Amino acid sequence: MTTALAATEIVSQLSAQFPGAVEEAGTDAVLVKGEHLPAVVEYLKTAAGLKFDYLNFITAVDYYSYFEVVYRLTSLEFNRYIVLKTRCYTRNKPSVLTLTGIYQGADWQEREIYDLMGISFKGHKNLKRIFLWEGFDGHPLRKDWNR
Amino acid sequence: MTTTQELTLKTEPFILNIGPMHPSTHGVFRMRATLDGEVVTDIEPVFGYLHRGIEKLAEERTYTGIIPFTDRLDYLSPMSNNLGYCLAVEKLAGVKVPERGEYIRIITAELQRLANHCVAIGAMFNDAGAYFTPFLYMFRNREKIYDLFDMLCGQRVTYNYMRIGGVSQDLPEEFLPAVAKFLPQLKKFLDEYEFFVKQNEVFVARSKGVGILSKELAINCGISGPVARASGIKHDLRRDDPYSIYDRFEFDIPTAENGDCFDRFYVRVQEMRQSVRILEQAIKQVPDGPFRANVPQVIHPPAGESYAHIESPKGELGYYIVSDGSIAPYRFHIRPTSLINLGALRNMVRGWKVADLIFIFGSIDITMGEVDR
Amino acid sequence: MEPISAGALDIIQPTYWPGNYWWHWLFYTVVVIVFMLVMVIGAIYFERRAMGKMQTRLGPNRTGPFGLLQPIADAVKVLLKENIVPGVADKIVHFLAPVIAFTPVLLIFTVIPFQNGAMLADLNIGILFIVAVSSIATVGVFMAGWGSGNKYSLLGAMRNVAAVVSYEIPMVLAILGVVMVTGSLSMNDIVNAQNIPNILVQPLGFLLFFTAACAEINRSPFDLMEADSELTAGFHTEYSGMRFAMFYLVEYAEAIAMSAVISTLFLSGWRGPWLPPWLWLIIKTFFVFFLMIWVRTIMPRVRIDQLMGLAWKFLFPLAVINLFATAIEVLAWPDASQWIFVGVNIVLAGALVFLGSRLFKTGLGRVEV
Amino acid sequence: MKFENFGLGIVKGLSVAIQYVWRHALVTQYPEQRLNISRRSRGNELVWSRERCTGCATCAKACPQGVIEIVTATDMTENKYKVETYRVDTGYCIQCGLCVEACPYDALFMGYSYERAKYRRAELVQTNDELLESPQRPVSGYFHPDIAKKLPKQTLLIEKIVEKRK
Repeated sequence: MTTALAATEIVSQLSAQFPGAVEEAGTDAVLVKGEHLPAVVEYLKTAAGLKFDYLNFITAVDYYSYFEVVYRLTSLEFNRYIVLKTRCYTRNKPSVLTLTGIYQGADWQEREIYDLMGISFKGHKNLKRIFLWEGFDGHPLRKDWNR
Repeated sequence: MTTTQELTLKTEPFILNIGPMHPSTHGVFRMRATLDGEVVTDIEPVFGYLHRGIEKLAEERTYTGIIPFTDRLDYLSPMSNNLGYCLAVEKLAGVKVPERGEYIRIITAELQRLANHCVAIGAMFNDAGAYFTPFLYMFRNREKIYDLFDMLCGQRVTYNYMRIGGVSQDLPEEFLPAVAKFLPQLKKFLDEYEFFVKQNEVFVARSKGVGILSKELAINCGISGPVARASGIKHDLRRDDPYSIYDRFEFDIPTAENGDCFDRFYVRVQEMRQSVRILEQAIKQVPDGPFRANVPQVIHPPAGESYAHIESPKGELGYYIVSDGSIAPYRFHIRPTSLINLGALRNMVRGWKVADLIFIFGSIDITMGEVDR
Repeated sequence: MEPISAGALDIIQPTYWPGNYWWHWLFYTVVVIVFMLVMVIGAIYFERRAMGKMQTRLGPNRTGPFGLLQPIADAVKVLLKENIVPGVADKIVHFLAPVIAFTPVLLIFTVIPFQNGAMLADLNIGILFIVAVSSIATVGVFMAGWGSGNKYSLLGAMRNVAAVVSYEIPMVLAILGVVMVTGSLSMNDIVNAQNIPNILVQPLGFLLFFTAACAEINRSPFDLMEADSELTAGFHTEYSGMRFAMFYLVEYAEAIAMSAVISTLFLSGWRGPWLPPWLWLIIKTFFVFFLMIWVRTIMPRVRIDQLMGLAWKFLFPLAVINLFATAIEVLAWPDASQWIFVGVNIVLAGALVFLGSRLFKTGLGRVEV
Repeated sequence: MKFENFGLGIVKGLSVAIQYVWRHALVTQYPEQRLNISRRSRGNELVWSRERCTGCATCAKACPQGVIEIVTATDMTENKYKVETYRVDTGYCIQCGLCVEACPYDALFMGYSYERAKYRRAELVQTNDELLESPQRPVSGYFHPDIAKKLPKQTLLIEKIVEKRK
């Protein structure tokens, strides 16, 4: 059974490593500040005993007041997972740092989020629309989008 | 440019547009391939020709009303899609599925794996250029499975069979005997099929060592399913994160070492054998009792979020659902196996010929319905 | 070769014809064209039915009795379709390509004997003529690929030229073995000299020739120029209507022509007991054609570098060795019974194929980019 | 490319392929030879029962595509709803069967018929009487096990189908 890495367990470790990076620790998810995200993920991927080397998926949720980008990482070696979240509070050109340098699999998923949710990923080399055509008006998965 | 290359004739790369209308792009996939003569130097996939916005549509449907849409994601394995979605909603709403329902789910999901691998292997041979024979032999058996599904739920492709808390209808009384009769036929066929193609010189020459996907790259790209297992990643959610009742069955997880096209073919064949093994155990154990928990058609799961993933025939298929307590999901995200499995395509095909590009692409086994959603 | 006895056979000998050669020429031209068209229709039907059976289908069975009229219905449909020429095509080249591809196939049939001496022209260099003429079709294919202005077509055409240039060599070397054994280049004499079918005397030659012929006429597993899964339809991607029909005709006519050549060279042509000679030729042709269908049914397509590798690294050395072995046999023991050579050559062929398989290896095919 | 098996693999392939010539082809000659379809077949059209329908519109709510349109009026004399219009746009229907499942009064059925294609899109919109059961529009056993029992048994492809052309 892939067990969740309890947030309390990792939060202390992360706070020690990156002071001020963890915004909030829920029961099953860790809310990380946007600017610390790549560093935290890099640490989770490489640190001994953690080895979260497998990125399950990235997605984003529109909560009107903020966007939440959800990352789920799995450690194949220890068979555990962790859910990371980061928020951006602006609706006008929200942006998150990219993870493409750490996980190649993040590439198209970030493009998909950019396309459908309108969150741009800073540092992504080829950030353009993936499903819809260039020039499509708006980002359909936003709650305030209407055709 | 090295000196040896300067001495040879000057060549000019040209761009070949493969797809969206092409016999072997498995739907409407499009690649802009940069070729140097026959050699593929770069490809750029272009998606979106089958984008139907299922994630957005789902936000306006009831939880039960989304099930028919999940059929249309990976249209070669709708049962698995149904299963994954129902698991996610059940996790969210805290529904317990009755025993009989669980067994029916496992039986249909494993039959679906067989049917999907039939297409995957057959289509892979077609992409290699075999003129439909290995494809049709496989289809002959897939047709039998579809026939069984037809008996179960009244349609051959878009089943819409599973429901939140079980399955929509009980098994017909002739279903289990029919499955029991089918399994020996399939086992015999698999032996024959391996005899038929496994040693074929041209196939071996085309597939061994071609399109190698290293273990590190596979993990880094998030690749799952038979493609990952062919690269030596012994990761199967049925064993590592047992959902439903998979922990009750005995089965092996076939893996291979090289991660080339041949291994991907071979892992799939072995997986079919393991599915047969699971089915043989499952059809003997099906208990009597209710097949569906008492769940209303319109449900109000509590606010929150859930992620459920299953080992679909193509890999890890996940559903991420955010609920706000209403009758429709607030956010519905599908972890698309096919899209993520394509992530390493560029690394796999660079330097190979055009023919290999098609073959390697075919060996990944994608469905455009799931890539574009 | 025995002199031709007077009698029923006389009617087919040109010298007995009124107006000497002219009537004979006209008659056989009509015969060859009609024969080829009928054979192609038969071949299409036969291939579709045979492949259907092997693929657990039925094949065409609706049009006419047993679906026999299916090729005709297809032909009518294709001829009635609109002829579309792409805007970027080189119009003249695009127009001429099917014609140029079509003509040489007809020419092959001029030297194939349907009976003792029953042919349009008994050239004393018959087999050389076939080799020369059959490669002209490549020009047509290349014109089609270039003239279409389509990248798929161009790739297909390039592959075809590369394949034909390479496979001519093992093909000719395999023919030379036959020529040495029979002592003549004339097709008629080759048939007359085959008291034992050459497939027994030259087993390796047969294998080499069959493989090379398959490659030369785009039959699977060497159908890289059409490669339906890669290049959509290869060189005739941009052809429709009647011109497509011509390419389709060429494809099957070439297959039939090569089958006829193989049955003439290796299966003792029209010779056979009980049945009339022309029927024997047709039966043997269809037998060879069936072999091609059978192989096509099970084989994936080889890659272009493997195709070239197979020609130069496998077929070519084997063909040379076969040629030398045959030469030694013919020169050293000219009067020995051929049955001795049958045994020797079969053993030799087995050993060479075994050795060749051991030693033959092409590269992996990957280029660093 | 390497002939690892000295051409043995090719010979094996050839031997299997030729065996299939004598085997039973798994195809049916459709218009002449018709197999029994599934008892639970979700056919092309919905079948509606006017007597049983109470106009509750549960089916319309269950439909993910929103193709069912229902207009009811109140019948004051009998103190119940009267269905004035029951309209299904079959062109948008995805045959998911959720409406049949949702109907609390068993008033909806999936059709057992096939070959119900129409030439115009407008003909696909069916209203009231066009939706009733008739010899051309038999009902299927989808979600109605009692009906399913009466229907002919499905012909399965795992059995050898010996039935030839009719």
